[in-house]
Amino acid sequence: MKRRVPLTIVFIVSLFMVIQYFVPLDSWAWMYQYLIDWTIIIGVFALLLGIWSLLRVNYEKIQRKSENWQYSIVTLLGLFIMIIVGFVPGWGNLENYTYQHLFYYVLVPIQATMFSLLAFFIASAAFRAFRARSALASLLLFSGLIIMIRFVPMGPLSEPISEIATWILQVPNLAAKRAIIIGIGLGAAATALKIMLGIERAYLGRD
Amino acid sequence: MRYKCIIAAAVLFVGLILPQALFAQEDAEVPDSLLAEVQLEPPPQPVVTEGVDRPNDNGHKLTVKWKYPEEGVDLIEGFEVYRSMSPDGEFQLRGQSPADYFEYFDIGGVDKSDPDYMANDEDYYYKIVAIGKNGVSSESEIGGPFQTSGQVFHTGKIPVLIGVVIFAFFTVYFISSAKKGKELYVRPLAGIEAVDEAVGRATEMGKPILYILGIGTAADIATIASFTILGRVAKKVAEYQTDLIVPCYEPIVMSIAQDVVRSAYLEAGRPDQYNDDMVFFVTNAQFAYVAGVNGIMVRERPATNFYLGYFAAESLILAETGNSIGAIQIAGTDQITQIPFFVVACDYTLIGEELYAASAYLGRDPLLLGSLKAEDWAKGILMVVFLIGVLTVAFGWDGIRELVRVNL
Amino acid sequence: MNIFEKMVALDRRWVFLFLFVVVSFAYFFRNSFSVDVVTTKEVESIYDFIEGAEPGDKILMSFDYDPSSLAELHPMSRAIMLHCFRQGVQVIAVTLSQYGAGMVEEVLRDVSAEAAELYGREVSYGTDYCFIGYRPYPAFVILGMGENFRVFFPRDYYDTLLDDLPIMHRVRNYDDVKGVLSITSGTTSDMWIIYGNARYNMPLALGVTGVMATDYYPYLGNALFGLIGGWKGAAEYEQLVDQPHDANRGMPAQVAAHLTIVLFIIIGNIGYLMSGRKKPKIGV
Amino acid sequence: MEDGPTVEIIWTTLAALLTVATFSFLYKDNPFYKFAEHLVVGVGAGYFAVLLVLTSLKPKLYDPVLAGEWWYIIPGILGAMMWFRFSRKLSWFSRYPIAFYIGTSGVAIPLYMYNNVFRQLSATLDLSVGFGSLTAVWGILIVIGILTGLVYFFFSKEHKGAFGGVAKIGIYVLMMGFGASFGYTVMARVSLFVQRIAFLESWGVMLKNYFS
Repeated sequence: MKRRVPLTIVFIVSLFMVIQYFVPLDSWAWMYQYLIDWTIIIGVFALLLGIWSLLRVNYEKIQRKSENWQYSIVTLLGLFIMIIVGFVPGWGNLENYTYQHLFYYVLVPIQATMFSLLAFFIASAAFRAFRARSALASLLLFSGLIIMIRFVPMGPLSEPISEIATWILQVPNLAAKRAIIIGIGLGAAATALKIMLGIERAYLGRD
Repeated sequence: MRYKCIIAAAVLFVGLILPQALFAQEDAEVPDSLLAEVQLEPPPQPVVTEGVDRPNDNGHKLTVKWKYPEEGVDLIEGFEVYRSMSPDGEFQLRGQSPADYFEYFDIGGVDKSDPDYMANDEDYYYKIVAIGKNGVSSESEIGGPFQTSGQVFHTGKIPVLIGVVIFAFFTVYFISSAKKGKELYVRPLAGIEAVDEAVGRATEMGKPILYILGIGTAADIATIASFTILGRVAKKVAEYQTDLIVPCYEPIVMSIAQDVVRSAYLEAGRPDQYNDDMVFFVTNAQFAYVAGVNGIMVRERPATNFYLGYFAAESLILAETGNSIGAIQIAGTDQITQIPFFVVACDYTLIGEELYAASAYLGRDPLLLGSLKAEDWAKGILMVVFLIGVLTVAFGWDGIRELVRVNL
Repeated sequence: MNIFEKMVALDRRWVFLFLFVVVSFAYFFRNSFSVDVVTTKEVESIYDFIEGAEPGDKILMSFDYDPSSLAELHPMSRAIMLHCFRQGVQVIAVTLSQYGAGMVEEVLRDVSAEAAELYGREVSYGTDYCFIGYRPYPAFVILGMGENFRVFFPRDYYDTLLDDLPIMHRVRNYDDVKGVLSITSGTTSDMWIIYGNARYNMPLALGVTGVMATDYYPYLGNALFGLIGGWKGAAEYEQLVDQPHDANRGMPAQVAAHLTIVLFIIIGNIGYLMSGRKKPKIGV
Repeated sequence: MEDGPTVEIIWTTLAALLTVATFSFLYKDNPFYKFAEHLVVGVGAGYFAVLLVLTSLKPKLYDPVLAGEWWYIIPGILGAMMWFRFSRKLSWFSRYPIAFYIGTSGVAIPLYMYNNVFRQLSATLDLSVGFGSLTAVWGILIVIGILTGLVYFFFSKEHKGAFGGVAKIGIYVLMMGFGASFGYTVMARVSLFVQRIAFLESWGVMLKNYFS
């Protein structure tokens, strides 16, 4: 019951997923959509486990007065406010004033700023790693640098640089991508096959 | 294995035989032809020739074709296409076609509630009206019945099917030959060898280990591969009695990771050392998660960071922050856009397929390595196909190129 | 620690600070100085293509993006259309993106009004441009238009028969337009290559988002005669048609940022070579 | 719902301060960043909890079941089995929904085979490879690059001798590709930062207009 049934479920569902790819019938498309709905529904139920975990971690921090425990209050407050205003019937749910404003004025700006930190990290990473340390690193440096310099007006040098940049994008860049993509395809298909056949089962844990 | 075969056969039976039986076609009846009203100087009459079902789809679409005399083309504005479910029923306008184009692709709705709905395996009759430039039109005789139907097998995908079957055969063959005790050589991968070493280093420094499973779902192959590696890392961690931090982005991934880590501690003989707070949920907003993990990094100062799984733009933010705290970083993802950033910012990167290889390598069961041999064989065959294909194309023969083409 | 060793071990926060200041400065004074954008061949060839067209030639422009990528793709759409209107090239617009229709309508209206003002002539619907609308199943639509535009679009977006539009007179399929430009943020770019160019062999060029651009370079010279990638490509086109706008205004900050990064890479390398250190490394 | 100017200023100021607090992480960890970080984690989790329940669970489970589509009860039961994890003894029940979830990964087998293998193969053969023109030469180089790249990914053969040499060329090709992708991405990342400055600028303008 603990291992055999789950492995059988994996096998049946996987097999269906493989076969449906080749069957264009309506009935199969419907079944596929129905099963995808299952994953969404299971995902939402699992959310409670996530929220519970978040509550527990932060509650324990506050209770133990461990370092930075005060900030855990902020997390819990944010969580509770969103959940309360979002779920209380008659408060407008997704259209609720607080829910929407916390989204637009807290979640969006912090996330967008976090994302924009990439401009800085891409610079520091380039500074540190783009060094002519070995043949390999020099190639990385060379093609990265050419593509970046393309942006900068360089007078008569601009023309040949842009030619080389286009060549790099057209030839080695493409070859590299295709080789990696094909490798990933085979690796993923092999792993998915092992999962389907129950050979790869680390996700079930032991006992 | 045997009961799997039985189940497979059952699924195949239900899937392939049953719809055939349910949707068996009946013989169509021959319609009465109707004479179109003749007026003064009407353009020539179109003649409906055929209604062709599009292959390899779920039905609900039909191409109706007709013939029209050459001399008539200049006399007309275009055609109107009408459809009905019975020869003497009401015909509805489906669309127009230009004067010199003698077919119409009738796309019906798939859903019964759709007013545009077009049923599979039912008779449809078509009537083409040539609209004369002089305002007089002439109607074709009713054509039909035509039927549209869904296909059980998509023939355009045959190359994929063959690929899957051959590959599955290789995989199963090499795994079973590994089971029989055949030695399989696997070349060393720097990233894999670094895993154990990195755990040891953290222990010496008395610092924790951070393991990030990425932002994929538990159905992403990269995430599943990462679970296997997590199992290995967690076992080492338990043996060395180091701390492990696994902040998660997705609750199901978190649940599975908890099981994996708990099992690893059990296996290492220290089940009492495990607690659920090692593997916890942060948040499922992408950059909020990044903010949280960054905070953990700069405060807990892990000695080693693992980033294995599905990653998007956050890869470089995490890896650079990790670098700034001096952690040894081991990364691996199948997201091609993120690999360059890991390569630049981490100490070891498992590039694409190497992630799956690492998962097979570090799994508990060495037999899993058989699949690597299968992948190599597939690569070898592909390289041959590439070479022959390119050569034949260069010499002007398209046979191979068309053979491997998938027509969706 | 000598100067070179310091260059190698430079605290990354100096990089951050420098970048922050330089980019902010370039952004705030974006109107005070302009950057001469280096134009690339792949963009120039689209410009030359339209420049070489006769007044009255027609271009099919497929706007295959939706409002979410408007910010990145609108500048190039605008620049190309202005160029067409300047040359008297007629634009037949279509969209293969489900949420594109309303947006395309707006884009066409704005750009035609702008062109009318710029070039002091009337740019009117039906003669200078038209919008034939949206149909689902992009692959079918691309194939269908290869036979005749009227197969999927007997009437335009405003329900006028195509034959009643002067611009569509005697225009049947790709053979009757000078070329096809697809501005796209999704997979329709592949479909234009596979179903459009491979089958009907019409001149095809793509305008794509910056992230997508690297994937389409290999098609240059065979399936594609030109390619515009993201803001940089749009800025080049704006400059070629001499209509600097949004994309060009973003360029000072971009050039400053790229220059800063290149500068730091050079500093790092000089320091590295002169000090003879072996760290750091890349991880493969 | 429309905010008055004062209320809007207050909200926008909050957003601007949080933006600055997040940027402060570039210097080092500090109380402002900690505040922003902890706030966004809580708000983010709450936001998606509400969103997912109302936009996924309701239309996919609650509504269909009420409308008589009883078969949607099955995934509901499966989902509820996840909650057995709250009990240590019964937690193994959650393996059923997890197994189902993992099972859907089977779709990867044909999908990867098509997208990653056959499509790449066809796309490569569609390039104009041949003799005579420069593009044809590049076409041949691309094929050589792909083949050497694939050799690099061979696991069951030691990278030694001629084979090792080919693999080495392969990793060189990969490196050039990585450099190119990296360099090309700078543009997109810088525009993200510019957008944040633009936001701060618009906040400044808003403040100025409000107080004058």
